[in-house]
Amino acid sequence: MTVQHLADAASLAALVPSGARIGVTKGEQTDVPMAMALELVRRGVTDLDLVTIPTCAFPASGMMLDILVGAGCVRSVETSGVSMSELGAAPRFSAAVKAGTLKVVDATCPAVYAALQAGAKGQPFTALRGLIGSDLMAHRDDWAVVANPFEADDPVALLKAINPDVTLFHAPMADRHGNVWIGRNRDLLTLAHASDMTLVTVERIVDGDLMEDETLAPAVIPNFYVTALAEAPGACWPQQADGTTDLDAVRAYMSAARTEEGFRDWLAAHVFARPEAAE
Amino acid sequence: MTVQHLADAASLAALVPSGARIGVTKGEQTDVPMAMALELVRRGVTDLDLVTIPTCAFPASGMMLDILVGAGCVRSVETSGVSMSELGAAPRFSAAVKAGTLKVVDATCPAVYAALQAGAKGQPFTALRGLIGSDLMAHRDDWAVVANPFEADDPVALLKAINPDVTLFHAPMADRHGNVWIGRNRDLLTLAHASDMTLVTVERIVDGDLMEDETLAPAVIPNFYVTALAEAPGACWPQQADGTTDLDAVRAYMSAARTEEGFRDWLAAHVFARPEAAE
Amino acid sequence: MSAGETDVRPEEIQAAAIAGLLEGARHVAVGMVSPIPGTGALLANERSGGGTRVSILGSKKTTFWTNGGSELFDLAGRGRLDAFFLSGGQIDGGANVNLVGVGDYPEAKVRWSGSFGSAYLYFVVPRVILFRWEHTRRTLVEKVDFVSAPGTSEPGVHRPGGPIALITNLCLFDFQREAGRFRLKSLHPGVTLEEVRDNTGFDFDLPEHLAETPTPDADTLSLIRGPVARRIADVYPVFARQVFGIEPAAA
Amino acid sequence: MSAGETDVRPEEIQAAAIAGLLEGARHVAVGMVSPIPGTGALLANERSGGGTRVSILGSKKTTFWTNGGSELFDLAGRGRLDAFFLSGGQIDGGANVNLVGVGDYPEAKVRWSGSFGSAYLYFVVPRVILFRWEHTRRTLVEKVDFVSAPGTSEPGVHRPGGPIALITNLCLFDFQREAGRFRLKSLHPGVTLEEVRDNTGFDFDLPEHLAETPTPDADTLSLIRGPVARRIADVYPVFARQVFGIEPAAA
Repeated sequence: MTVQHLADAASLAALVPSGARIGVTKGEQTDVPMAMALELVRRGVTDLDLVTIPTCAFPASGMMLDILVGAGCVRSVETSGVSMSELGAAPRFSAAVKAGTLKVVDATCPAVYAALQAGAKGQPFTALRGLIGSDLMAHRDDWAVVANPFEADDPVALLKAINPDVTLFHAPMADRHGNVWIGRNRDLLTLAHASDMTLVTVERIVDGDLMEDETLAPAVIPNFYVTALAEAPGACWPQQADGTTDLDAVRAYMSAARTEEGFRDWLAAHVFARPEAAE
Repeated sequence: MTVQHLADAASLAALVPSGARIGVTKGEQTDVPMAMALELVRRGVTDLDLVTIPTCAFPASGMMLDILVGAGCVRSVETSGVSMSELGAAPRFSAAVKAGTLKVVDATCPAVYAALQAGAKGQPFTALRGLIGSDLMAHRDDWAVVANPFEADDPVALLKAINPDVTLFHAPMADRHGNVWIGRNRDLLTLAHASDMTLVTVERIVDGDLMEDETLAPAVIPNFYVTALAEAPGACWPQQADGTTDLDAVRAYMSAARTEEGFRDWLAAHVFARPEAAE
Repeated sequence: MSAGETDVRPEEIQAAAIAGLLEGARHVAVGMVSPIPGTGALLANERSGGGTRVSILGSKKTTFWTNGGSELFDLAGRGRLDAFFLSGGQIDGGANVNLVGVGDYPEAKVRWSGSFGSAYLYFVVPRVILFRWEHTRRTLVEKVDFVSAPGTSEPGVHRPGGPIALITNLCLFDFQREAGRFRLKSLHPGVTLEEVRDNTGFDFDLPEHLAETPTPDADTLSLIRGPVARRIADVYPVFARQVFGIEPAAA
Repeated sequence: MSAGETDVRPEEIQAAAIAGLLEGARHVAVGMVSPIPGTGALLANERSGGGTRVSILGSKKTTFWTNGGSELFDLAGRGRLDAFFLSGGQIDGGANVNLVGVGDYPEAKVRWSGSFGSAYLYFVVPRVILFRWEHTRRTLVEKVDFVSAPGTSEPGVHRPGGPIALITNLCLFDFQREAGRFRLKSLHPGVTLEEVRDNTGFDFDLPEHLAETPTPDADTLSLIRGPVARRIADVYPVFARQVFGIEPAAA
């Protein structure tokens, strides 16, 4: 149960096997695990099943998902939304769906949250209002409608719990004991509870014990849930530590990734040619 | 939706009607709403249905529940445990159960949490492992066993959601906007989400906006969920702001409350005779 | 019509119409990249003296979650969200919304981003306001290719919420829940019924009296162009520059 | 037996037996007011060089929850709690546990505090260790009056967890899950089989070889009386004073 402190994102990503079910958050906060994702691309990992909590529809998260899909790492994506938000559609994702090479398991945000929360509790399924009569429900064999046992004539949807094999994210800080501070980004805690492995890059490692600081402790994922972490400032690029996103970098990616060739060129320049990629 | 800032615990307690379903936490942290509870006794409120989240088995919480039961305010208690912890059994509670004047709805801690979490999400019920074959299950018409629709031969318990009418607690601090800081006492947040009304005494009101402090905000119940609050230092007595409990006060209570007469004397001295009780 | 009102922009008319639909709401949430609904909601907030609380998703300043991304849905499930906005790549005459794509699912001729929270919020939020500025037969169709969220439900399905209106760049429709059909409520200034019919892929009902969508009065306009514009500029700077000609306050 | 071992206290023998049952466990939780299980768990922690994590409920120092009171149950549901301790006002021969009271429920001749987490943890924690120091026919009964948590479950019921042992002031029983019966494993020093039979309200099996519960060796005793005693004193000061004659470190 001891947290492994590893040297870098590559060492963390080395723990992710092909075929793993990977949980990632929506990227509204500064938590996109881009450095680890690019290492998965470098390693040529395949057959990943991505679960987005509940979307990847912010510029950096949409871009990360798009790169993994474009690079052939991904078998399926369970999601309630994929895009680069106001910048537009995710190009390699859209192309893969049209080409029929990517399985999309369409969901709706609260269903992903509810199923993940059930997973975090180790329960088999949970109940959620809504959904009934949607085509989402029609295409999900892990959702079902049952009769509410406490109310007459009240059909309710049940959702099978979500338990990713691995969760990947970036966080503001951790201590040397492996406790990770996440601020208001509570979804990261739920994901860590629900997942078998949790791999974290952090902006910085701080001295002391985060669990002993009464103002910080409430927003800590205790080391018990953290498999391994590495200090890797900027590992959330194109997100930046100040909370903004380098939108020019996202636009440049989107422009390149409009075509398969452009995407390959982008990978060559930004992933395979980067000096730190040398192994 | 605006938080009412009231003068004292009595003004808060005045908002609680007889017959209400009241949620209280287990009192492991410094959150026991004793001052409000004693005001309910003064007012002679009746027919309360208490739901303990998930127990009242710490000295101060057990004492509060015992007083409410002894004073005749309570119709039923849904709980997984009532006691004064290492100090012993709750005397008026035990007497009322033996006399058959109090309905106890026996529960188990994780079932209370799961049902409350479903209530906090506005869902009708949730699923929980365990329970099957216990006599708890046999006596609950708001628990049921159904077949897991995603797994053959897998009976699973469903629990009807818990939504208290009113939640009462004490907290370390609030700001003038009505945001309440709860530290690691996360159950209070779940309770506030699940309840229709949330009434809070706080140790102190601070300047500024707790939601704008990035280190404090993660542990804040936003004012949206707070019906009314009052600055009332010590309103958690016999808990004390430093996190300890005045065990001598609890022992004195327990000793008095061994008999109905002793309990009445205790009430006369500590509740009805207190100068601040004068209205 | 006063001189000042002749240069009222369509966005202002639409925002004012939206504010009208939000009267009395205690809490309104606005999805991301929805500047006109955001303007309408903030106008409702100003008019109500703060009584109508507005949460603009993705904006730290106007949201208050401390329990993760599920909190919006949780409070909606508790009946604590009175109004929400929903758009769609396709919307049909039964108010079914498609956010997934065109074609025979799972194959897609066009793939959109996904259903987001629609399949839940559409059931539990009492006033869901549909908006789709592009009013064409491509967007307002007879039958959607994929139902992200159904406009109506079978009897017995728990559904305190649902659509109340659809607003486009041409007109405002009411949604009649019992009938499961839209009824034209008002035409935006300068728009004809013919134009609406030509550009709508579904059949809809007509009201007894077909009105024009009101042009905001001077008080409303000064609210929109004053405090509302300044607040919207913090969230949607490009929109605020285009419509109101103002820049966000320095951060 | 060395001279030093002759004055070994029963609590030390019981704690050492408990530590033996915890070998290899990654995470052990101890309920409140359970000083001997706490001592055993901390001994397991010391012996494993920290590999066996111990959470003592109600003690800030040894628990790490940041997600409210449900976190213990949630991590147990996820298989992240390997061992837990459970006591009972009554325990019967089928390892059924009664924490509610004596009499025909809901009437009660004696009312205890309640079932706490038993009806769940008993199902999901692989090694549940039952303890009841008072070994009498009043506490160890043929059939409990109320099943807070059943010792065994019907086939098909999801049950990765359950009882593995029962320890009392007289002896240690194994629990045989398939048979649903206890088997005596060892008698504490000085206790006879007769004594156990006389004081047990249920029928139980005998092992091929009836052993004596081992008296801890010198190394174990020095762990118990050294680091374990100092840590237990922070949580159970009265117990530590009585058994080990030590006071908690100044806060």
